[in-house]
Amino acid sequence: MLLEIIFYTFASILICASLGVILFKNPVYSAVSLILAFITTGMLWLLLEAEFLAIVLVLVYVGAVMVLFLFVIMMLNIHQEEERSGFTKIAPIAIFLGLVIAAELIALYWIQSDQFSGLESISNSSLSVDNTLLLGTELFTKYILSFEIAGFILLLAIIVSISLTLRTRKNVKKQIASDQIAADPKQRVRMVDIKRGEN
Amino acid sequence: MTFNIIGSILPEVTIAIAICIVILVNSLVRNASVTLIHSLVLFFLSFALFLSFVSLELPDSNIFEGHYVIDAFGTNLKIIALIAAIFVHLTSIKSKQNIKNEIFLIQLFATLGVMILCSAHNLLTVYLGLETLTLSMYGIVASNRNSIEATESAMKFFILGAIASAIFLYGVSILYGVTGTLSLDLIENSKLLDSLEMRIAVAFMACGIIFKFGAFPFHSWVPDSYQGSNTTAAIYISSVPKIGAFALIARLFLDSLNAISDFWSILILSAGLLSIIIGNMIALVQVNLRRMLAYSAIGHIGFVLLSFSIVNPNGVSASMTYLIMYLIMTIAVFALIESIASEDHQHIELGDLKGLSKSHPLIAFMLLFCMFSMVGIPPFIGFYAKWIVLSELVNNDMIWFALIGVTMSVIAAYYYLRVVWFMYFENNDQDIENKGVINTQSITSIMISAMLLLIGLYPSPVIDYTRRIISSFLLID
Amino acid sequence: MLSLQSYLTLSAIIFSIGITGIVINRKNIIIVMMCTELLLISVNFNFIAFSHFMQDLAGQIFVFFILTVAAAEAAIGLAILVALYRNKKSISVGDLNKLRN
Amino acid sequence: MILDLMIWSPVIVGLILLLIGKNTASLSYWISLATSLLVFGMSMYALSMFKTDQVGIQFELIAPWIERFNINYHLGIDGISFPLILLTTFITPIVLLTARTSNKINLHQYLASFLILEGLMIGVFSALDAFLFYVFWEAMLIPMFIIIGIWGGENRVYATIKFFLYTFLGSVFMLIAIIYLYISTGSYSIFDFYNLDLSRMEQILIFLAFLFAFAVKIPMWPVHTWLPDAHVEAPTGGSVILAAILLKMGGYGLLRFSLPITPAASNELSMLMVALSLIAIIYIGMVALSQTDMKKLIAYSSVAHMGFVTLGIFVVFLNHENASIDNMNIAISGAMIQMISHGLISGALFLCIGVMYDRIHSREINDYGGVALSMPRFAGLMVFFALSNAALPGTSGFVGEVLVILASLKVNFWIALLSSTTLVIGAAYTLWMIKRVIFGPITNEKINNVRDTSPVEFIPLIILAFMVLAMGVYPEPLMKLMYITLNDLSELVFTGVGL
Amino acid sequence: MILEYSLVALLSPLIGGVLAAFLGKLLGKIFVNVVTILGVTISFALSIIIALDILESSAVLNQNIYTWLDIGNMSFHIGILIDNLTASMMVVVTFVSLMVHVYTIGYMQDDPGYHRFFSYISLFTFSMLSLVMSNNFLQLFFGWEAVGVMSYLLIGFWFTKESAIKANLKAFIVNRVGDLSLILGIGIIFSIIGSLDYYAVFSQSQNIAQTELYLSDAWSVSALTAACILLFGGAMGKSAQMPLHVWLPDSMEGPTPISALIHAATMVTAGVFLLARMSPLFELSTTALSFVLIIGASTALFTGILGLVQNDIKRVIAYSTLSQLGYMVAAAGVSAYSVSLFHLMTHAFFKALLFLAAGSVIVALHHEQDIRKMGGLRSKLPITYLTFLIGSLALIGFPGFSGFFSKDALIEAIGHADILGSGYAYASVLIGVFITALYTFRLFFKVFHGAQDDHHHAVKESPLSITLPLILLAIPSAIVAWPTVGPMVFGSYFANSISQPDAYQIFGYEFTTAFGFLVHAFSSPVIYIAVFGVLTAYVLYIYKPSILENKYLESSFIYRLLDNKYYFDDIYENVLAKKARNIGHLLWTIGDVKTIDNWIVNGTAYRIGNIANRIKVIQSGYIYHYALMMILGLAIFLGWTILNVGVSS
Repeated sequence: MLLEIIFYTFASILICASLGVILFKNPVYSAVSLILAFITTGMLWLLLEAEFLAIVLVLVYVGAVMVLFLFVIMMLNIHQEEERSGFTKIAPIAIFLGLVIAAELIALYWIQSDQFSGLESISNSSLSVDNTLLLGTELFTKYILSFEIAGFILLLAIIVSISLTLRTRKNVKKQIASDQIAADPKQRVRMVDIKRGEN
Repeated sequence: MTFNIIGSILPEVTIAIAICIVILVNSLVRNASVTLIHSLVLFFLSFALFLSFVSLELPDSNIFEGHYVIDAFGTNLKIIALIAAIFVHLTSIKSKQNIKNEIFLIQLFATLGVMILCSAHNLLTVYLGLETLTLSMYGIVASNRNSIEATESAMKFFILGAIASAIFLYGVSILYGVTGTLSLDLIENSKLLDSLEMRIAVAFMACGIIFKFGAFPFHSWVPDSYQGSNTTAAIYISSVPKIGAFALIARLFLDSLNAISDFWSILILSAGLLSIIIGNMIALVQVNLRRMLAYSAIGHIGFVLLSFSIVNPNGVSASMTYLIMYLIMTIAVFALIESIASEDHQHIELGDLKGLSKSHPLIAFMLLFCMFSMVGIPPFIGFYAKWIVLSELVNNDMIWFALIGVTMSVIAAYYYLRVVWFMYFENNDQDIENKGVINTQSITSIMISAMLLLIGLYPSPVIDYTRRIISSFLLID
Repeated sequence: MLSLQSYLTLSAIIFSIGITGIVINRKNIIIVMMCTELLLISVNFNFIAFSHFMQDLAGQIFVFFILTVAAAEAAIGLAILVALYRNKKSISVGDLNKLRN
Repeated sequence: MILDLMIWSPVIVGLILLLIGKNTASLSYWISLATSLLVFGMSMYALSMFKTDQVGIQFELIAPWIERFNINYHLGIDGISFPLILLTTFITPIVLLTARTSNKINLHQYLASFLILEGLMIGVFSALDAFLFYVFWEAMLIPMFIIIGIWGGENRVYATIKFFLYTFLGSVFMLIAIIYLYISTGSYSIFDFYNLDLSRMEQILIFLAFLFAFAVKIPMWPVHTWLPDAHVEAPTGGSVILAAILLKMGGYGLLRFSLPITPAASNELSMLMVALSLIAIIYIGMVALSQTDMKKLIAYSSVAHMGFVTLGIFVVFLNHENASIDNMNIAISGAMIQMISHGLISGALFLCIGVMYDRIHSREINDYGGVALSMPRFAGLMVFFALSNAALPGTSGFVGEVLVILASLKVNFWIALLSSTTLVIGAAYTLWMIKRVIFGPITNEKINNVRDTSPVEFIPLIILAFMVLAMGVYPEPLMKLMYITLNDLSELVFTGVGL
Repeated sequence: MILEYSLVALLSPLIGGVLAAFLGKLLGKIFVNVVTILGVTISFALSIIIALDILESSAVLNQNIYTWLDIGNMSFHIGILIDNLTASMMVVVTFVSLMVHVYTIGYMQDDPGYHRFFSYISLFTFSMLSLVMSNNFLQLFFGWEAVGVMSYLLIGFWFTKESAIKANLKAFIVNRVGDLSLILGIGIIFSIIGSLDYYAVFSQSQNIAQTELYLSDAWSVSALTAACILLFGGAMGKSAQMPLHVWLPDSMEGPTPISALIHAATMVTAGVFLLARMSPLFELSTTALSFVLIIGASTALFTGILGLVQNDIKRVIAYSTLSQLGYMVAAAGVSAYSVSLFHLMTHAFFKALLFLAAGSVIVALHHEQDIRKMGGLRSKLPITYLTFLIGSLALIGFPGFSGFFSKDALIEAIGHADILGSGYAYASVLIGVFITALYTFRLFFKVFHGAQDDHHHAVKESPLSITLPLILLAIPSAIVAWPTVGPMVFGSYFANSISQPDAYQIFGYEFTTAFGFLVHAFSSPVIYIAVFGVLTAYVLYIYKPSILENKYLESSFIYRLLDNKYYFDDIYENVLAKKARNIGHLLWTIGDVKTIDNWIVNGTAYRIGNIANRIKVIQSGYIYHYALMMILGLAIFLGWTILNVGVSS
């Protein structure tokens, strides 16, 4: 019963927060809503005994990704509300479609399925090892290839982000390490014959 | 054991190493020249290609706990992808340009992603391969970062791509829920294959895959990103990723979900058919050359999907034949456009082609080949591509689809011919002088265009090749 | 007792909200990007729920990778956004229509 | 082997000229002329080797091409295709010879296009594999498209796109039909198609698919409207080739594909075909009467004359009581002869118009008058060709038409009556043009100053005139070339129809 | 030997003509004269030899020369048939042609198209010979059309004259209408017999007679009648029978020599020749014969009347020609082919004479053709006057002249006929005799007698090359009938070529000698009517011309009707020809341009473009639209999946 109460409470908050994300006019509010949604999600995941992921979600998402979002919002200074023309024209269709998709999925889960209703919630506590350890073990044995690929994806993200945003500003004095290393005395010092009487 | 595993994935490893080396070179070598980066990339791509050929000899094997599979199908697709990538790189060689070196690096990532997709045999690996590809494609499209068009198109592509991958993942999650496994082998054996849940999952995944192909109604990113990005980027995203998408659909749908092929084939079929219609229709009214080619690509992909939806080995091999021939054509066309586009004038409108036959006679002539090939006029390969697809359609009692296909080809002919018309029938008011500068890039583009005719005169090898690959693929599993 | 369906339904609702949000948004791109995060949350929800109810760890592993990729994706997305903003001085959805037929 | 040479030597020379001919217009001219003459020589050699008393294919050549689909590189000629090949090899040197009468940009490309076109046209006529046939058939569009588009008149873009799309639309349906036939037989060989046992519905659909392709090429009413535009805009050489050879492919296709593959459908739909042919003859003849542009007039007259070809091919089926192999022979011989003859005459007329256009730069009839005064030699030839066009006995124009009329009289009096109105209508529009252009007082002072034909213009015309006359006075050699094959075809079709 | 002779006779004008055409300009007038006249002379001489030979032996030569076309069981040949009919036609043709050749030397002296003209008339002679010498229908058609073309070229000889090229086009088109009919007639015969050889066809004529030609399922006619009427249609075109006569008067736009050669003596009689040649067929169909008779008689009368109001010297003669052709055709209609041919022969001589004499007048008056500006030329042009008089007398059938014999026999034959329409025909031809005399002498009086016109001072007699042919033609015009009337009309001269009822039965009269015939003729009204006609002319044009200067007369309906030639020309030109062009224009603009091109072809393109323009808005550039499209796709996929599976399970 307690679980149900927790679930429904957090579920409601999650839904409200999600709605907040899409409905707030100020992007900062939206971002904060999203943070709320992430935290709530983390709570719900704890219910499902995915402790590690719940923590990762909060740490990585809230702590890193959402901060990035907020940082960008602040940096670009885009908190004001923009035009909303045409909202009414397309919104009903979009909302209708959203409802249709939700209805389709819910119908799938509740009406048709034997598969989804047949499963019972079983506590993980019967297992002797904790979630994080299990995940770690799996990750570095069975899923090593995926792990490597994920590494490459992160590398890719770094490269793309840098190549898109790194700017070498003109008229700004800064150190260029490679130039310094490559410096050669012969190019630096120019021997000049000063003729007498010219100066 | 370990060595065997590494040995099997040597091509991928080569690309990975190449990525690292290029990163190092690019950041450590002072003012690393484009030529150097190019040579490195080319060397590694060729080496990977060589290794792929070598690994054709390897016996089929499942490695990494079945997450990765080495078989003839995957290796052959890798070979095709690598060849395409090499050609794309070759056509990007330009003496003077402001393209940043990073684009070649990111292209390497994308190629790696495609290669992973070719061999991935687990939904997680598939997902990661797909994301490697997708994320690099965002980077490629955005690589011309100082251009409004490029960043805008990248932004759109990014948003749509994110939606698509979320939709795909949603499908994967349901699939996982239904079958309890992520392994493609095990999915095949699931007892619930024929359930509604499964179909819903497949429908979700189909959306993701169709998005990768760039077919209607998940095509919206194609025109914008073809037009917005620079030509080098457009060549890449119009060619190599399609192979990844093909690998994906083949492994996931054709192989693992073959049991419900009568279901997903209809989704693919409708997407294909609508792509042919919508793509060609909208292409009719385009003035920007790359945008027009984008819509034409949608139309071509429609044929690929239409033929794929036949599901049987003949149909799929026709689909693959079409894909290969499409790749050749599209690389050729973009390469030619690239070689006439000046740096400050990347966005070529049809009107800019006026008098091309006089200023660049050879390029114009080859572009003429390409256009007729795209129309589907023999003896160019475009014709064989269409013909083989039509043959399979007729053979499988889908004659109405064949008729729609040919009718749309006729409509398509109009806008392809418009290119020829502008090049040959209109005169440029300004300068009519022969600017036929022959550089490496032109030579490459001309070489590729000449392939249109040469393969067209004797298309048997390609036809037999795809047929062999597909039948081996479908028989093994 | 909470059934699997409850979780799935919640996830479906979040998915729909995310997807609707993308379409009805007329503000700026960044909110659209947040909506895609919502979509991913719903997917993750599914995986974790299945994983829990089927006692299979693969789902959680998958979520782990989704989180990784999502972070990378967000980084790239924001980078593109910044680049776009530099060029266009706007990230309004409505301004993003230079490329069209 | 000789067919191979005839197809590929002009194509290869053409491609080479394209690449290297840029600054050597004169040399390219002579090279291309020599090549086409060489091909003509080869066709003459083939003629000397051709056995007129032998049923079936000669000079056959077969090699695998796309083995998976059982497609062969299969060439050969018989009495139907050989005359048309001769026509092709005969007309092309003439066209090339006159290529330099007017200034053209990039002459080497012009010449190369014609050479390539020649090879492909010979390919169409000699291909015995349906796939190969289709490849040649479609590939031919490219040089023609280029010829009209680059060297055409003011409105060339519209004309050339229209030409291309029309013919392309027509032929894609043929492709579907060919594929269908392949799937039914497992082979692309035309002769395998002949033996196919198709149901009534299949036959009709296949017939219609083929018909669409051929009808556009012939062109039959109502899919003829590309022709006037294409002719008007095309350069002289293009018009000549178009009228002389390209249009014949439709008729050839009907004889090669439609009749033997779908005899029952040909029989069943003969009413439609005859009706369309009669419309072409009368309606288009009337339309030609009201033209003020010479090329348009001749173009419409082409449509009307080609109406006799289709009439000849299909008329016999209309009346089963009187149908006989003999009558069929007469009818399709008429159709064949009409094709050859129309090739010569309309080609010559377009050359004539070209000669005038080069001087006055107008195709409008109203801009002319009294050409006979300043160009008597030319006027004589032009009047001769005009009279041949009006089916004057003793010229080739008469032979085909009279045979078709004779054959149709056996079928139905009214059809014969309607078709023979061409004697009046044809004479009316052709001679009306002659009256306004060649005769009469000089109204346009430009005409006062023009010179008569130069040898380069005169020689082709006189050769054509000789051929027209020779065929009219003594058509028997030509007939002998075709007879066995046509008879064979008639028998095949009659068996197929069940007569 | 005859074969070789006839071949040479046939080909020598051709060679002459071709040489003159190609080398004439180069080698000069003398060369042209020599080759063409030599060609025709050879031809004439051989014709005489052949005629004499055949007169002696009566052996018919029927020989194929080569196979024109051979389609399986059916062959078309080119061949020669020499019988009495052919032989006499050859003589007439080559003789008149020779005369015209000679005449032309003087007549066309200063014309820039001198060699062209000679080449044309030589080629014409060849064409005409090949027509008459043919042994099959196809070759007949060759010659038939070839003479038509030469006539076309010759009428338009002065091609800068608008009226000339209008006339030649008209002539060709009208002739083509006839040819259309002819080819259909030939086709019917071919479709039944399967051969086009005369003898093959004639031997199976019964076969044709028994065949029915189905014009529809319910309506059939005798194939023979249909074929004969269609064949006669051809003759109507060439021989200018009503209503296809309109081209002949206009053809006078051509030079006078060809009016004499083609439009009086030879080509226009081809129709009569055709009727005679086809007599074995016509004899089997009285319907066809009646048709021929009525058309012929009408032409004889009504075109003659038109001659009364013409003021152009050549046109008067042209209408007279029309009328005389009507006589010949009418005679054929009553099966009196031999009489018809006889009249053909005499008419060829005297009409050629009249034309050439008229030409002589025209030359003398420096190409003045209006008879109102002539008068009193009798003294200035004595030879012309005399020969013209002979011609005129022959034309009206003055006793003793050749025209008398032929015309009298002809009228007699018609009078004795009893087929449908013979009464009408008899009346027509009798009135025709009066009309003929009236217009002939109207012309004669107006030109040679009456008040002298001041316009022409330096009028002098034409040169020898002109007068010589006049004289040479005047002789046969006067006397040729005397020796020939017996064998040709009453004898068995044409027995080997014409199938007609016994000559005696036509007339109900026993022929003894020409003189006897002359005497006998005085018992018929013909002579008196003719003389009455001459007198009337004298009264109206010499004695009291004031009768005609009547305002009322000029405004009367009849006068207008005649002046407008019964409105045939108006109907043809303003109604038929114009309508045809209008319809063509309409078909073009509405059918081709509007419907097919603009509506179907361009319309389709336009509509596709329209649709494309409408579809393209889905790519609006706004990301929410793109996203919406994706979601819509997803929703549809899902919905379809659920519905499909849900329903099926």
